Amino acid sequence: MNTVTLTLKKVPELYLECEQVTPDTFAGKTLDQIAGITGYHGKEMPTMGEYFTITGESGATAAETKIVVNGDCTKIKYLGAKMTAGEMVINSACDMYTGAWMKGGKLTVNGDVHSFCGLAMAGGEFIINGNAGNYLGAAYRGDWRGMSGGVLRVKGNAGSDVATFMTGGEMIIGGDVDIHLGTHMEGGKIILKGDANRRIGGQLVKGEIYVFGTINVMLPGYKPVGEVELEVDGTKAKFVDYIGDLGERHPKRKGETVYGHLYMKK
Amino acid sequence: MPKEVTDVICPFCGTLCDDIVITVSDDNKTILGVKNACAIGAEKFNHQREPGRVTRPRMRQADGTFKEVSYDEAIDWTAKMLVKSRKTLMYGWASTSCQAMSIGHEIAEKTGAIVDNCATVCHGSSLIAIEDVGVPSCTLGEVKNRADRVIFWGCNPAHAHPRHMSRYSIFPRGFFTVKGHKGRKIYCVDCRYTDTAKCADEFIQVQQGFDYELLNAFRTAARGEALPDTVGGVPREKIYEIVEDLKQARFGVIFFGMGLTHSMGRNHNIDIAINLTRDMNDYTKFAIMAMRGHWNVTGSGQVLGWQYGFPYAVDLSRRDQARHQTGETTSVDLLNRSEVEACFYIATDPGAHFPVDAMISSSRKPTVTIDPHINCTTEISDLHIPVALVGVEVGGCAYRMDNVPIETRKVVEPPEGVLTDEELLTKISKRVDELIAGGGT
Amino acid sequence: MSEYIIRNGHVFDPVQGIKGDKKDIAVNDGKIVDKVGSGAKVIDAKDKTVMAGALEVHAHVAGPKVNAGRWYRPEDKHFDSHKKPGMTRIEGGKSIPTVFKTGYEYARLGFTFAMEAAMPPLYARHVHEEIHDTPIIDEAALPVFGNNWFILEYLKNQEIENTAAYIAWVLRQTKGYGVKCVNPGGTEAWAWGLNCLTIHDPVPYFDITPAEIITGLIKANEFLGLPHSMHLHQNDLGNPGNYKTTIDSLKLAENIKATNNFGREQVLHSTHIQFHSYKGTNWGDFESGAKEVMDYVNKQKNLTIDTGNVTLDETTTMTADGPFEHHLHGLNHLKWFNVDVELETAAGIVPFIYDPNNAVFASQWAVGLEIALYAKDPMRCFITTDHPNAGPFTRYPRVYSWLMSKKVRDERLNSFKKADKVISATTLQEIDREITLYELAAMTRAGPAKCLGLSKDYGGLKVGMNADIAIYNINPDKFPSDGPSIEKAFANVAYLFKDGKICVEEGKVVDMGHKQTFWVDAKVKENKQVMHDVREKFLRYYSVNEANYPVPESYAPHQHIISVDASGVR
Amino acid sequence: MADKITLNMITCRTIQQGVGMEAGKTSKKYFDACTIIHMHPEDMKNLGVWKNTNVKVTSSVGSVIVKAVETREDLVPGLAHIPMGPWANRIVPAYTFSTGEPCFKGFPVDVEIAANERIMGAVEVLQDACGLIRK
Repeated sequence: MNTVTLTLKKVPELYLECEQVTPDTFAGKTLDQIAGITGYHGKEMPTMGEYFTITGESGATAAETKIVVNGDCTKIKYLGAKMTAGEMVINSACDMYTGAWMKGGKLTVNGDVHSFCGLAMAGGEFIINGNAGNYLGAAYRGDWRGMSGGVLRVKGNAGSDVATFMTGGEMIIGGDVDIHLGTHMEGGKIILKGDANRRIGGQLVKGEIYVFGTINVMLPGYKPVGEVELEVDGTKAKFVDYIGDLGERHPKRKGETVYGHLYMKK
Repeated sequence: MPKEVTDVICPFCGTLCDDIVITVSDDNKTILGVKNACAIGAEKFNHQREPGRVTRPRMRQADGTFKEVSYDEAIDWTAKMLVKSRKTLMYGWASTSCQAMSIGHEIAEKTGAIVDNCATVCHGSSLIAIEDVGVPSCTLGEVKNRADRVIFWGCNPAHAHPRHMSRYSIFPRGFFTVKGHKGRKIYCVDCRYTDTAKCADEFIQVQQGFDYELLNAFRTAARGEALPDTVGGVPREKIYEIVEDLKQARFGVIFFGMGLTHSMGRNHNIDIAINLTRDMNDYTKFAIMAMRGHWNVTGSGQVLGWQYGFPYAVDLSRRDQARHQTGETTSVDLLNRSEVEACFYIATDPGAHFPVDAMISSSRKPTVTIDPHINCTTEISDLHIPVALVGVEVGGCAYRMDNVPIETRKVVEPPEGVLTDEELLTKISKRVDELIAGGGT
Repeated sequence: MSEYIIRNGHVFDPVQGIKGDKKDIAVNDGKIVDKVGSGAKVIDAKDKTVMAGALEVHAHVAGPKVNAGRWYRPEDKHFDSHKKPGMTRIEGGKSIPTVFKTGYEYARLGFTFAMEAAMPPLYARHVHEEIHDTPIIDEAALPVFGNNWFILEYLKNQEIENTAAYIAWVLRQTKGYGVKCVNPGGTEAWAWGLNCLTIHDPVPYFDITPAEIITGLIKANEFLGLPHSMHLHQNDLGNPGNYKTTIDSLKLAENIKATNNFGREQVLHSTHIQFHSYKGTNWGDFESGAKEVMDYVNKQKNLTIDTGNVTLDETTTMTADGPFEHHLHGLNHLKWFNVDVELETAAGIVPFIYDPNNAVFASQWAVGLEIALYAKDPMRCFITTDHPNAGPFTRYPRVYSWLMSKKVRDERLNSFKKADKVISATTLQEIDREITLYELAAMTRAGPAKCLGLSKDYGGLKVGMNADIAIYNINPDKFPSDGPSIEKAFANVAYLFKDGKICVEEGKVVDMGHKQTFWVDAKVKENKQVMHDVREKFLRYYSVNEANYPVPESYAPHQHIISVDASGVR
Repeated sequence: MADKITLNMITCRTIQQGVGMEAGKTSKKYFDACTIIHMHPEDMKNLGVWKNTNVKVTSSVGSVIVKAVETREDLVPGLAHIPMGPWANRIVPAYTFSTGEPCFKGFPVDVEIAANERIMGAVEVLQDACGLIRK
């Protein structure tokens, strides 16, 4: 695997939108060609070369290309968005849409990310070694297809509306979340190591949520049905099994109603 | 001799009453009387000729005072600001005509701006919810003619839409509702015992911020599932009782307002209310409607809808693409994060209605405010351009809260020399073209 | 205005019976003329196909539900919004394009006219605002009448003259073009959460049946002698077994003769008939009823139809058939939008994914093609996708490729995951017919123009007709044999003339043309009863005042008013 | 009695605010309608504030002086209301949860008596926050 290293030269005055910074776009390109790729800065279309020092070499394909981004990326959007293969490491906090619509490969952010990251993620591995903002792994506005595959791991806390309309894949949050986790979920798995605020699993059709900490207010649509011993993300523990959201529709399989499950660690 | 203008449309709230009668002076310059309007509507018409109304643009000086400038100077200054700015917020539009909006959008597309309307701090939550789950709704006449269960949830029409209850929702007698109020059961759900609650047959006091939980309980009860003893302060028995009564409705309707859109969870409160409405359609007929605030905020959403496919917060900053993401391209977020470098306000007053931190951010950027009157925003702007009062001094299309379009009427002449929004925007657009052709950007 | 001479193109014009002959077409001052001077600009159409501008007979392109479909589906254009170089605006939306994209795309496909298929009268201003903003193409809109309280009350007593007078009044108020009827009675029933699934189900309270509404509206339409016939979206759309209701409804037109001065021969246009041609009792034993339906249609000369071809895309369904959308939402659980419109109609919207892996959707695809391929008279069968219901209109080139090439459609048919099921449920595989360019010109130009009562000026290339001309990069002698090439050829005209002006050149929009709004002004005898009823209903039941109901002139700055005079009819 | 009490704040429309707005943002009607805080009598008692006394309301983003009044639109104890306007917005948190909507309803505030403090005008209260008033 070849590595291209981008080092930010100057912090953008507005926000810099870099949808093209992915292994998919960089693959097979020379450093000059990469430097010539444009982003958006408001209505300006600056080249990557204007903002980054670019070194290293890209691979022939996305899968053979690794991108390392250094410097203060807090005002950069869309890093790693839509990547399908290869690897990206961002050694900074970054802004919105990081890893959004990601389909494959591995994306690591060594810092915090803002909202709408991992939006509608379909595959690959996305690791956030910091805190995440709102709408992590959620669906784009209006879409009923949120995160559908892959693994999204947050070391710290995440904001509100995490995993809205999730249909598949796995999300692990090391810290706490704010309101509305897994709203409208229709598949997939969320593991929350810390505490949740309120409205967990509202309007949930299908899927599993594991909570190691506490929930501020449990929704009336959840009902405990027993206790189970489970191994969740490497931890063996006893959980109380709640089914729900009982206010929502649920599919039937072989005549049996399939409920969502909310497992609360005892 | 003074004359009466009938069937006038009130340009205040989303109820868009169209039965106002205005008495106008012989010279078509002064409003002498207003009939049928509510207190707010009447005030709006009467305020048209306030003494000392500004009739020429004003530019803020270094010492903080304002100096009168010509329309041409103001237009030139505005166009230059728009062409220079790499990303501009063009916010407002809720109190102007659809025709004016159209011209504004063209300017935004040419100069790379974000067009956002007052829904952003009002029913934006409702629009997100509708984007997520749709909405079963109806026109207000359907409510008048058919509804026998009416729920006001987190809205207070007695204060915000004063004639709503008499024209459409509580009192009128319609085709299938010959008994008027007597034939309807009115519920009000709120955290306060509002004046609307006082008109209701039943008031359900919900703990502030617990609407989502209560709606979740309603849906759970509707499916016959068990509930905790109380939800949001409402006893379980009450919830079951209400849900059973709603299922007995022939035609039910939920009206909701900012009690839902502004409280914790925002869009999800509406989203789940819509889902309750949808559930009720398995038993009977049910509709739900947002009590839209500004008289033509709905129109702005419509025009943006047919031109770009998004109802508000439309980001045209790239000039070759339209994008929309509430939380990113919404005015308050843009200002909070200083994502824009110039502000253009039209037909609105964010200075009065945005949280202060957003306005502090705004006040540090070049700002133009277009409004008939002096307001909070004009006084922190670099340039205030006065215009004619739409719906009073110039007509134009507006959309009612149920999306019914109504052409507003001109009843009196604007003050001499004052441009309309359409005229002003057309001139700005032309000047922008000249600057771009001259190599602006 | 400039003169043009289009040289050496292969001309297809059913109006004159020209079947691909090399001919020159001269254009002057917006009209097709005999000859032009030597200064005329020459357009080399050698090895190209020349047809009249196409006319869309049924699409949802402007108005409240179309727009709701747009704005409540941001996901439909998040990755599909772009501006092409040149004078055009940003174009957004896949299944429901914005007004700008609608105008440009129709023009690029060779269309010069589109009929908005359902205008709720109360929302007419909205429809016209969108029409106003849609560039290039001419448009008109059909107000809906099938569930209107006035109509239900008049027709309960068979008052055809009052019905006609009320229709005339509405056409004038709304700048409407004709009489649309959607799920007659069923949509009024929907206001109580009910429906009318056969033409004999009584409408709650109003005590009338869909059959009576259909018959009455046909008669009122002919009483007025409108350019277009009654335009019907039948009861029981989209359900297995509905072909019987379809034929029952069509039979209501038997023995009614067209009365008009526009050369129109049909008295009933039955729209998106694909959705109404299903046999079986459920989706398990579902079979195509296209043959049965088309056998009847082929026999009855006073009927026209359009197909409603499923394009196998993710799209957005929208119709004034409110109960149907509720039913659909129950099947796919996607976001449901509904509006009931006081005294008049309703509308529903649900996004829909016609997944080719699903046997039902693939069969619907086949039924749509069967309809067109069974049509004996291409002047009475028009190709539509009921945009955006069966698919977006931008897919017309693909639909043409399936209809014009057996090879292309069989490839599609045989590559379905459930191909066996589709082949056994339909007869498509047995059909060898390939629609010719001449037939296509009838199904998309001459036919729709005649059906809409516009055949005097539109749909053909005869001298004196309007110079709406589409030139395609298609050499009929070397007609492409693979799907993508056929699609490519139809997707972007070499030239589009609209009113004698070049608006599109090699797919690029170069002029916004002179867009017109068509509407019909029908004159009737003064009718005190109807005017009294109007006043009464506005006073008591509408939520707007009568004076605020009409569409002001400014909404249609370029009007093309077609006048009819029924004041002498009795 | 406490020096200050913590309440849950909502900011809403009122008809007086609507009329005031149309009378003009610098009008007395607008000032009178919006420079008030509706409190429950019990909370007023707890704070030891008489009605029509000025109070200082402080949230996470700032403070504003308004006049404490009772309301006919009953509140529950612990809930307070300031009609929407530039005064209310001096204390409304701008955080939107990525929804575009700031926290207009349901945020904690401290209320303390400030009987001798002056209530600013509509323009002044905004200009003051923006640092546009030259002292």
